This record gives sequence, C-alpha cells and structure tokens, in this order.
Amino acid sequence: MKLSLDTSQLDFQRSLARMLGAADTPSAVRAWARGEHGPGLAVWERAAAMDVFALATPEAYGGAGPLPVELAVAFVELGRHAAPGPFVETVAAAALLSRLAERGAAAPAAAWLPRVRTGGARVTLTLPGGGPYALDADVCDAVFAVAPGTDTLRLAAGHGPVRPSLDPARRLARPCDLGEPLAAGPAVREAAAYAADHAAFAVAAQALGVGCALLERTVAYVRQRTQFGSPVGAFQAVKHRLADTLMGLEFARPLVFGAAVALAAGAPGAPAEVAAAKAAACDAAYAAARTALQLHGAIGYTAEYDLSLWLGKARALRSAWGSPAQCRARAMELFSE
Amino acid sequence: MKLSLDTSQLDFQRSLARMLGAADTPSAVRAWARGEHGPGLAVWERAAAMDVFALATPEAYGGAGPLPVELAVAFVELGRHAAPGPFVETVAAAALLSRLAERGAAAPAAAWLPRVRTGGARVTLTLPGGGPYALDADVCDAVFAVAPGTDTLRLAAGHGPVRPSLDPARRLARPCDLGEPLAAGPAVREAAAYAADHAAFAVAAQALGVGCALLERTVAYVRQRTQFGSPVGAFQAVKHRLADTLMGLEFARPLVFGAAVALAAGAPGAPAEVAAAKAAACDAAYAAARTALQLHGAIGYTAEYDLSLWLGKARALRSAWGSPAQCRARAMELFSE
Amino acid sequence: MDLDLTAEEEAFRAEARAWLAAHVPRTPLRSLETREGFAEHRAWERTLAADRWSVVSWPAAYGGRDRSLLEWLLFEEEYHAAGAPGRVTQNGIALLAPTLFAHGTQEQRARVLPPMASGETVWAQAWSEPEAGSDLAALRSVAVRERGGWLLRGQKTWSSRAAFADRAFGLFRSHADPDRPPHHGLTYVMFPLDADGVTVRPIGRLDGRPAFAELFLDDVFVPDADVIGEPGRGWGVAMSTAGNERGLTLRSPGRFLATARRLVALWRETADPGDTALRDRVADAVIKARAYQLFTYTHAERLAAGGSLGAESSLNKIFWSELDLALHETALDLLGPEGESAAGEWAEGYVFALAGPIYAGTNEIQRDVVAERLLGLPRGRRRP
Amino acid sequence: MDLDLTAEEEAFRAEARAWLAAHVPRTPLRSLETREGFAEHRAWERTLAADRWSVVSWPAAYGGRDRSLLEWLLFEEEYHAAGAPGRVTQNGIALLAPTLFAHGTQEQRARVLPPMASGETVWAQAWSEPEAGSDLAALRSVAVRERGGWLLRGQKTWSSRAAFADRAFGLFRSHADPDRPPHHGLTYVMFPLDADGVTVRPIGRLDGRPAFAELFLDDVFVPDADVIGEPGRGWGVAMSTAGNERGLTLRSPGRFLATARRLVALWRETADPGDTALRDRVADAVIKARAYQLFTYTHAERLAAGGSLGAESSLNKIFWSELDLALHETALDLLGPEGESAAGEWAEGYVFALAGPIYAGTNEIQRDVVAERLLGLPRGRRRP
Repeated sequence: MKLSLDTSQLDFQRSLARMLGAADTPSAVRAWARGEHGPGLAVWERAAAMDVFALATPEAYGGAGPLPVELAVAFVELGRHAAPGPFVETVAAAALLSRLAERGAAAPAAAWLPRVRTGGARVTLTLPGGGPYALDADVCDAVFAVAPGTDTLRLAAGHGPVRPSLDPARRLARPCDLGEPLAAGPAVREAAAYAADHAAFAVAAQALGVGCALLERTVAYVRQRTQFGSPVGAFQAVKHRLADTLMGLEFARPLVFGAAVALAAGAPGAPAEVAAAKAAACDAAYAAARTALQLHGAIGYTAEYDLSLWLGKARALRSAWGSPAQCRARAMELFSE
Repeated sequence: MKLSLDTSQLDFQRSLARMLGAADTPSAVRAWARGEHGPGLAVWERAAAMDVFALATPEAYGGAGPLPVELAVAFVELGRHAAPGPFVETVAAAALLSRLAERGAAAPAAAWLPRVRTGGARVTLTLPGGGPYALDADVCDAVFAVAPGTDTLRLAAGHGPVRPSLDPARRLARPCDLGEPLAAGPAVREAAAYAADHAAFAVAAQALGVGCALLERTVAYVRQRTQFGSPVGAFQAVKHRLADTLMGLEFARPLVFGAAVALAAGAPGAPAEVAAAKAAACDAAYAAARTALQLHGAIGYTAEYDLSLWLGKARALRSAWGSPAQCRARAMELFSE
Repeated sequence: MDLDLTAEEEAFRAEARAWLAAHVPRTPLRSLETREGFAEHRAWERTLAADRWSVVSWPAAYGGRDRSLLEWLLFEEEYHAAGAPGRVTQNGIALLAPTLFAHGTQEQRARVLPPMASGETVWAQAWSEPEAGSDLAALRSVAVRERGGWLLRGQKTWSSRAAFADRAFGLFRSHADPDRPPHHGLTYVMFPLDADGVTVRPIGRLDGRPAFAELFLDDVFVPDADVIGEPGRGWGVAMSTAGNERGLTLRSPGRFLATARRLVALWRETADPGDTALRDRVADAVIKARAYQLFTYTHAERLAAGGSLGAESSLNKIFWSELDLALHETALDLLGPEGESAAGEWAEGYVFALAGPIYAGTNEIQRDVVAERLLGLPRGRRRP
Repeated sequence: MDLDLTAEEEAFRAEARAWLAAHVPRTPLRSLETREGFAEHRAWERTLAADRWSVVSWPAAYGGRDRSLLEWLLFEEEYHAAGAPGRVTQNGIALLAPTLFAHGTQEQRARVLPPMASGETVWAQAWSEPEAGSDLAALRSVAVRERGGWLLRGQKTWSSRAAFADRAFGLFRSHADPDRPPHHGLTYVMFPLDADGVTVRPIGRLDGRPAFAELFLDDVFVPDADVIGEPGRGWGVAMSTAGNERGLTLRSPGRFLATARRLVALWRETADPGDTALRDRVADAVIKARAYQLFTYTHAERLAAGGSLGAESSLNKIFWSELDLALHETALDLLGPEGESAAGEWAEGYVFALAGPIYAGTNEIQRDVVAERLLGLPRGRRRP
C-alpha cells in the first residue's frame, strides 16, 4: 500500500502550482466571463505544455495515460487556482474516445486524441447522467454528445446560446441536436459511463482544490481582520467553523485519491469510489464557500474581490457531473462486495 | 387573532407547574422505571384533580373538552417535568372514543370517558400510523388497539412483556392480539386518524416542554461550571450552541399552539399543522438533548444525574406517534390550499 | 387563542388582494440593482402610494392608513403572494422611519416621511465603515461642528441602495472623548447623496450588480434640522429601533411564505415524488415559513399590547436569514444542473439570500446577543 | 499510489480472518459494563492472547507479533468484521502501553505489558477530577513524597473501566509551585484499585451500566517503580502519547466500517428503498467510514515512515466521534418506533456513541486545537 505522492508527483504538483500561481488566473476568469478567452487560453496552453492532457491520453496517441493519480493532482491545483476552461470535459472526452477505441471504434480517437494530448484541441461534451449543458462550447474545437437514453455518439454541429453560470468562469450552452454520428451501440453506452466517471472524478478533485483555496484565503483574512480589538480569527465561533471546514476537506482528500487508485486499477468498485469522492469533496467545498463568505462578511460578497470566483465555482460544481443525491445513491455500492 | 394565553390559561399553567415542581417527578420516574408505579400514579391523580383529563373529555361525559390549547399548556408542563405515565395515550383515547360516539358508536365512550375524565381510568392504545407498542400497558385499565390496515377497534385482552425504552419513564408492550371488538367500519378508521393526530399533537407539546427543561438545566449548569478560570457559559462555542437551541424551541412553540388552534377549530388543515408542530418540536427537543449532554460533559452522561431523564425522553418522542419523515410528508400539505 | 381575523381585517385583506391583482405588473420589473430597474421600482412606489398602499401602518397624515401591525403583516402576505416587486423604499421605511417616529421632530416627520412614502426620495443606509463592520462602535467618520450644522468627513461602505438613491442616514463621530466607550459621542444624521463633497462608488455584489456603494464624504454640510435626536447621543437613537432592522419590519413572513409556496410548486414540477431527501428539505422550509409567520403574529400581538421587541429580534434575524438561504439552496438543488444558471429568480434570490446572515448584524453577533440577553450567559467583551 | 497489500500482509490478514472465524463466540458476550460480562470479556482476552492476537503490533517479547501499524489496522478490520467482542483491555493497550513504550523503564515494560496483553491485569484510566474535566491541568489530587514512593490523596472521576478493573493510571500533583503554570509539577503513576485507601464507587452511564467510577484515594501508597518518567514531569509524559487516545489506536476504522456495513444491511432490511432521505444518511455514513479508513491508512503510512501524528489526531477524534453518532442515530431512525427500545446492539452502541464527543478531550477542545495548531489561528487563553 502506498498512499502518499511520490517525488515526481510532488514535483509535478509544485510546478503546476507555480505556473498557475504566476498566471493571474483571477484576471483570466474575469476576461473569460466576458467572452475574452485569450488570457485563459494562455493558461490552458501552459498546462498542456506541462502534460496535463497527456495524463489522460493513452500512449498509443502519444500520451502517458491514463494516470488518474496525476490527474487528481492536476485538478486539485486547477481548482485551487480557479483556472477557467473545459479541462474536466476534455479529460472526460479523452476517456470516452480511448475506451471507444479499445472497444473497436478507433476512428474518433485517432482523429482527436493526438490533438487533445497537446492541448491543441479543446473538447466539451454532454453525456447521460450529466447535465444538458456543454461547458465552454464557444471556445471548443469539438462538442461531443451522447443524448440520455441513447447509444449514439455525435459530433454536434454547433451549440445554442451561451448562458452565464453562478460561476463566472463557466459558460453553458446546449449542444445542437444535429451533427455527425461517430459511433453507436453498447460500446458507446459503456464508454459514456466510463467518461462520466472520469468527469465526476475530475470535478471532485477540482472541488477539493476550490475548497482548499477558500479555506486558505479565509484563514489569512481572519488573521489580519480586526474587530472589537481582536483578530476575527481569535473568536471561538470563527475558529470552530474553520476547523470544521478543514475537517471536511481533509477527509474528502483521501476519497479523491482513493478514487484515483480505483480508476487506475480499473476496479469494478471505481464508480462507487468516484461517487463517494464527488459527494464528499463537493459538500466540503460548498461548506467552505459558505464559511468563507460568512467570515469575510460584506467584502466577500462583492464581485470585485477575488474570493467571489471560488464561491461561485463551489456552488456550480455541486451539480456538475452528478448531483449530491445521484452520488450518494451510487456510493451505497461501496460496501456491496 | 389572539395568540397569547389568557389569564385563566396562564393560571392553569402556573398551578400545574407548581404541582409538578413540588412532586419530585425525577424520583417518580426512577420508581416507574422499576415498575413501582406508586409515586407516578400520585402525580397522575394530582394532574387529574387539576382537570387535565377533563380538557380532553367532552361535556357530555362530564368534561370540559376538547380544549386543545389548554391541553398544549398541560403537555408542555408534563414534558418539562418529565411526568411518567400514559398521559398522551389517555388523551388520544378520549379523542378516539368521543369521535366514535359522534359517529354513532357511543357505547365505548359511555363506558370509559367518565372514568377517563377523573383520572380513574388509565388508557393506552395502538393505532395505524403509530408504533406497535402500547405505552405503559402494565399500569393501564384498558389497552385499545386498531391494527394497521384494519378498521376494527378492539379492547385488547392483555399485553406482551414489558420492554424498556431509552426513556426510563416509558415502558413498552405490544397489545395482545385477542380481545373484544368494540366497533368497526369507516368510523373507526376516521376516529383512529383523529386520535393519532391528538397523540402526535400531545407529543409535540410534551417534546417542547422536554426541550425547555433541557435548555434551562443546561443554561444553569454552564453558568456555574468553571473550567480554564471562566464559567463554561462564557465560551462563544457554548453560547452559540445554546442560542441555536433556544431558537429551535422558540420557533417550535408557535407551531404547537398553532396546531392547537387548528384542532380546536376542526380545521381541515389540522393534520398538517400537527405534523409540522411534531416535526419541529421533536427536532428541537432532540437537538436540545444533544446540546445538553455535550455541554454538561460526563456528568450529563450518568444515570444518577437527573438530566438523563429528559435526554432519553427527547430521543424516544422523536419516533413516538409519527416519525420525522412521516411528519414532514404530511406537513407538505400546509400550503396546499 | 385563535387565528380568526375580524371582519374589518378580512375586508382590508380582500381590498389589498383586489388592488394588487389589478395593479401588480404582469411582467417582472427589471432588477432593482440596475439603473433602469431602479427607476421602474421607483415608479411602482408611486403607484402604490397613489392608492395609499405604500405604508399602510403609518398615520394617514404621512400617506398611510393607520392600520395595525397585524394588518400590515396581512398586507405583506398579500403583497408577496401577488408576486409584487421588491420595495426600493425599504431602507427608509423599515429603518429610518421608525427612528423618526421615535426620535424625530414633528418638522422632520412632516418633511421626510411623505416623499419617502411616495418613492420620491429613496433612502440608503450608511452605517458601516471599512474598519467598522460588526464592530459598529468603531466608527471613524466624523461630523465637525459648523455654523448651523455639521460637516461630514470620512468613508462609509456597504451602503445598500446608495448606488441610485437620493439620500442616506448614518452615524458620525461628533464628540471625541477617549475616556468614554466608543459608542459615545456619535450623532445620527440624514444627508443628501448628490451634495457637494459626496462621491458614490457603486460596488457590485456577487453577481456584479451594484447593490451597494462606498461613500466618500469630504466636508459635506448637513444642517441641524437633519440631525435626529441629540447630537452625541446617536448610538442610543440608532439602537432603539435596531430591532426593527433585524426583526419583523425588515423581513415580514409574507416574503418567505410566498417563496415557500413557489418552492413547493417547483418541487411538484421537477422532483421525483419518491425523492424524499429533497421532499424533506422542502417540507422543512414550509414548516419554518409557517413557524415564522406564527412567531411574528405572536410578537405583533405583543407589540400591539404595548410590549417591546428587544433581543428577541436577534432570534428573528438568525431565523429568517437561515430560512431564506435554505429555501433558495433547496430550489437550486431541485433544479439540478440548471441550478447553476445565473439567470432566473431563484438564482437572483439565492445571491440575495447569501447576504442575509451577514447584514443587519452578522448572525454571529446575533447569537452572542441571544446567549447573553435572552439566556443570561456571561457577557463577553466581544473578545476571544 | 496504490492500495495493494503485499503477499505477507495478505497472508497475515487471511490468518487473522481464519482464526477469528474459528474463535469468535457465536453468541455475543454479555455487556462489558456488567460484572459477569466483564469476566467473559477478560476470558476472551485470554483466548486472544493464547494465540498471540491480543497485541499484534507489539514486540513478541511482550506477547505481540511485531506487526506493522498497517497490519494492525487490517487485523482490526477483520476483528470488527467478525463481530468479535469489545476489548476490555483497551485502556491499557491504547493509552498506557504507548506511554510505557515511550517513557517507561525496561523493568516496567517487562512487568506491566505481558499481563496487560493477556487480560490478567485490566487497566482503568484515572485522568479527570470533579473540577478538572476539559481543564485537565487543574488537577488537585496529590502525590505526597514518602519513603520509597508516594502517597496518593484525592478524588478521580469518570474513570473508565474502574468499576471492575485491577489497576489504574493517572496524573497527580506532586510539586506545588504557584509561580509556574498548572501543568507543571504533575506525576504520572500507576496504582492498584484494590489497595488500602482506595474506594471505588461505580457510576452508571445513561443506561445505568457502571461504565466508569469515582475513585477516592486516601493515602494510597505507590512505590517509585510505578512512576512513569520523571516525577513532576507527568504532563509531558501523558501528552506525548495523547494523540493515541484521540487518534487511530483508540478507534480504528475497522470498528466503523463494520458498523457501516451493519447499517447498510439494516437499511436493506427495514427501509423503503424509495426513502432517499434515510438512504442519503446511510450513504453519508458509508462514505465517511470509507474516508476514515483511507485517512487512517495515509496517516499510518506517514507514521511508519517516521512521521508523527500531532494536532491532526484532533481532526481524527472529531471525525470518528461524529461518525459513530451518525451511524447509530441513523440506525435508530431506520428502526422507527422500535428505535426507542433500550435492548439490542444499536441501542447499546448509541448510548456508547453519545459519549464520543465528550471523552478523550471534548470536541470543543479539539476544534480549538485544530484551529490554533493546524490553521495557525490566534492562540486563545481558553478564556472567553
């Protein structure tokens, strides 16, 4: 058994954190929300250059993946820095296409995975069990869609109008109903489920990072903000609320990495592990957001203060790629063996 | 509109509180738990002498009822003092028999209600929607039973073995399956539902009293208990938890009295009002119990300290005469008009 | 004990309902937090006032109907049930007006209240400062004596409505005395937002809409006539009606009852009836909305009988703010993946509700107040 | 990163499983909190020890198997999954033994550990006093110097296991120095419960069973050989292994995993599958049990690599105590009206779980510790 990150994983984490920390992601998010994708795409490209997408791409297509543990590391950092863009969806699409290729439908993988690996293709998608919106379709090179209850994968011919989310970094659009069918049959159904698990897993890791960022910012704030002659962080009610926030995150973390291990092993229990991780991480992140807002007070409630970028994301990720109830239903299978 | 108690209601409340406060109910509960009913029955008789049962008995049988507001007052005090005995069940039985009499089956009412009124008959019962146990059957003169899914009222020929409850004052036994049928048909079904509402209502009021007692005792304790050189009640975490406890109780109270008003008016929405009151009061009382135990620490966890008597009752009342889920399902009808 | 209305109350309620049915705009006004929406809401206040529905509990002389507090609650229930617009005049009516009734001069009331009731003058509150949020007594903005009045200097923030309002009210430090506690020496003043020396910087709330503003005050002249109560005694003036902000006149039950009904409707539309987890949350919200209504009736009755609403308004504040959040969080969860959409009244209501536990005295402060004043726990120095 | 076991670990696990399957009593022992049940549990410890299963992670010299912490966790999972009896030796093994390993003499270890491992000597803890609960440093019981040892005087309370145990360990004030903080001058001693001068008054917990006792100590002689560490430095001795009490050796995940499985089984038996409200609570408990398992594996790995478990054990303590309560509260709610019955393992487990947030340092204290030591928030003086 080995549950700590090894040296190369820690190095990867630190490098990614350094790159994202220097990238002024808050400005990139604000631009992204206005439809100005330039600064966000620059972050995307730097992440691609650090092989984030290679982690999701099998070796046959020039990648190093799938490496779920490293992907978890990456998504925690992406969440911690609130990086905008369809990272989750592109990684899920890589899972979809590689699984389809393993099941005999190799053409879409051959067409897209080499470009996904380099960051050269941004891909978004909708799948059964996810919501109706394809994230950031307006900036993507491909919008894949498997409609609920069907087993046909289509390359959508476009997308509907872009709608804003409570997370300013998330731009929502429905895939258009038309578009070239790429594959059909039970293999699509199975690959779609596999990809949806990867999406939920990536969201769980991202949410964990979002929660950590909210906690870190709040701890820093209450240490310096003074009221009634004391730092706000010296009040016991504040302390206890932050202690609970930390506890939620610290116990979500092993579930996220446990899910990574299960996905890496191709364990039959992986969907339940992913669901448990998503339920716990998204709950912990949302609780962190409520705490962060309350302990910041009015300043936290303003759009111009950067905290707002994480607050909205914590809310949005709750329902992305599996509602709390769906995740709990599936997590009941954890102990079914 | 008039929502405060009038002078005679306040006088009744004070008299009852005075009687119960002087009656050493904790000792009565401890004896009751051992099957020594004497001290508890003395309290029962004093309550009867103060016309508690007359409030549930129609004038035709020598009573003054039904007077739900006065009953709420009485049950809050009975809960606050943890009085043992089948008060709720006897009052529910009065509702059952008087409603049956109104629907034409007058014989059971004539046989029992005059004795109920004076406290001379202790009555317990099981009804559809309640649990399988008749409370305190071993000390009752009658055990009525309407089995789930049936519409026959029986006078059970006895009861099974007495089982202890987490509330030492509650002694549980199943009615025996045999026994004289007293009435049958749709009137029984309707009267049973009416009686179950009264039982749930009385439990809600009792739970409110239980919660108030737990809060009062805990506030008194944390004011005098010193740790780290300060009264425990000066710690903000303690203050906030007690503030939440008070809030739960103070917002359950108007629901309990609102349910009383609805029952008094024979309002069609009364079952929903009762369900709302029971859900809120039992939640508030159980939260008060958890708070009381935690803030007392180890001393609160001992059977010899009287707090334990209320702790167990708060737990038991949660599932008595309607689970939290059943109450919530019914409370959804509050706004159905 | 009963919940029966008198014939007169029933008639009043029916009259309100009929008027609202005839007058509430069919299509919702634009957001109050936009310039156009603000103007639309101001126009709506004119409509309300024209038929004397804007301040039903005020004396007729100021535009009201001399109605009881209970009748006002009934009006509020009808108002929210009818889906009528948010009240742009709320800060003035709920916060400033009670202070004027308690501490203002006859002249002030006659001058200030009628245009407040008609929406002609929209008021913003100006309590907080950058270093004085929860710790309001730490105010630093000053009022300096000047012939015939005062000069205001300093900075206020989180001033609700100030982005588009006409006038504001707040506390300023007028008498410095380091030997006395910090809430001494404050003065309660009303001042114009378009006066010389006032700079208003709108601040966007979470959704970017300018729900509040920063005010920079640079020798803003305020005549003595716009001081409420005695100079230097402003803390007492403000606190004597602070219960109103936390309590029932700021957030009447009608608002939450209407939201709870909408939530039940949403649940019926969207939820799997077997999903009892969400049903239980909807039921809890329904139960709490009903509890808040009955709690408020009880307190209104007590007030009508000459009682007062003291620290109990803190219970009230915690309860409604948490209820409002629970209502909206449950709605977003019911909406599933649509719940993250920033459009729609549930999303706007959610963003609004998020502020509830913060403004009007944070819920942390309110819990301290409840513990100390209602439960008699040892008074803290507000220090750890 | 992986969760794979080595062949040796798998073999160990299989051996434990097979042994337990062959030896765990078919019918549950009587309650540990009764005299007869205590004796049955002591006999069970003999059975465990006979085949060297009582302390698998200890050195063989003291009755152990020199197994790793991870292997101990695996053993615990098997133990609880097999429904094996509660450990009457827990106080000694989890609390006293780590202290002896860290601070005891060779002689003490050789003398104390083997009979502890076999259940021949059952240990009670004796930390608290009537005026020293959360504020443990306020201890008043004294150890007075006497030729060759110490005389203990005073009162201890909430002494778990003391009603039927053989010996106890605790802190006593041996050096009074009003100029130093109160945790100075304490001495860590072991003492017999049947000695002259010891009066044991059993105390019934909520269900009346004597799970703990008050100890009255009237000049109880303790030889120097039964002092652990340096006299006057007992606080440091006790605290250096306090993390064990809160952390993983007191409540290993196996216990909660087994309870979570029983809860899932109960849900399958009793619940309407459409009742998602209860299902969500069951799922939450399952998720948390799994989280606690993985969290503990991670920390065991860190300890094995030479790391230490400091304030993180406070997170641990809050988590398992709340999880244990949630598991049992959910079970009682699943049981419906049967849930109030005082009979049955869910009811007994519930009563036990209720104490979790109180003992081993209240969860309030643990939250202070987490906030101050893990998050770096300003250190309180534990004063309001």
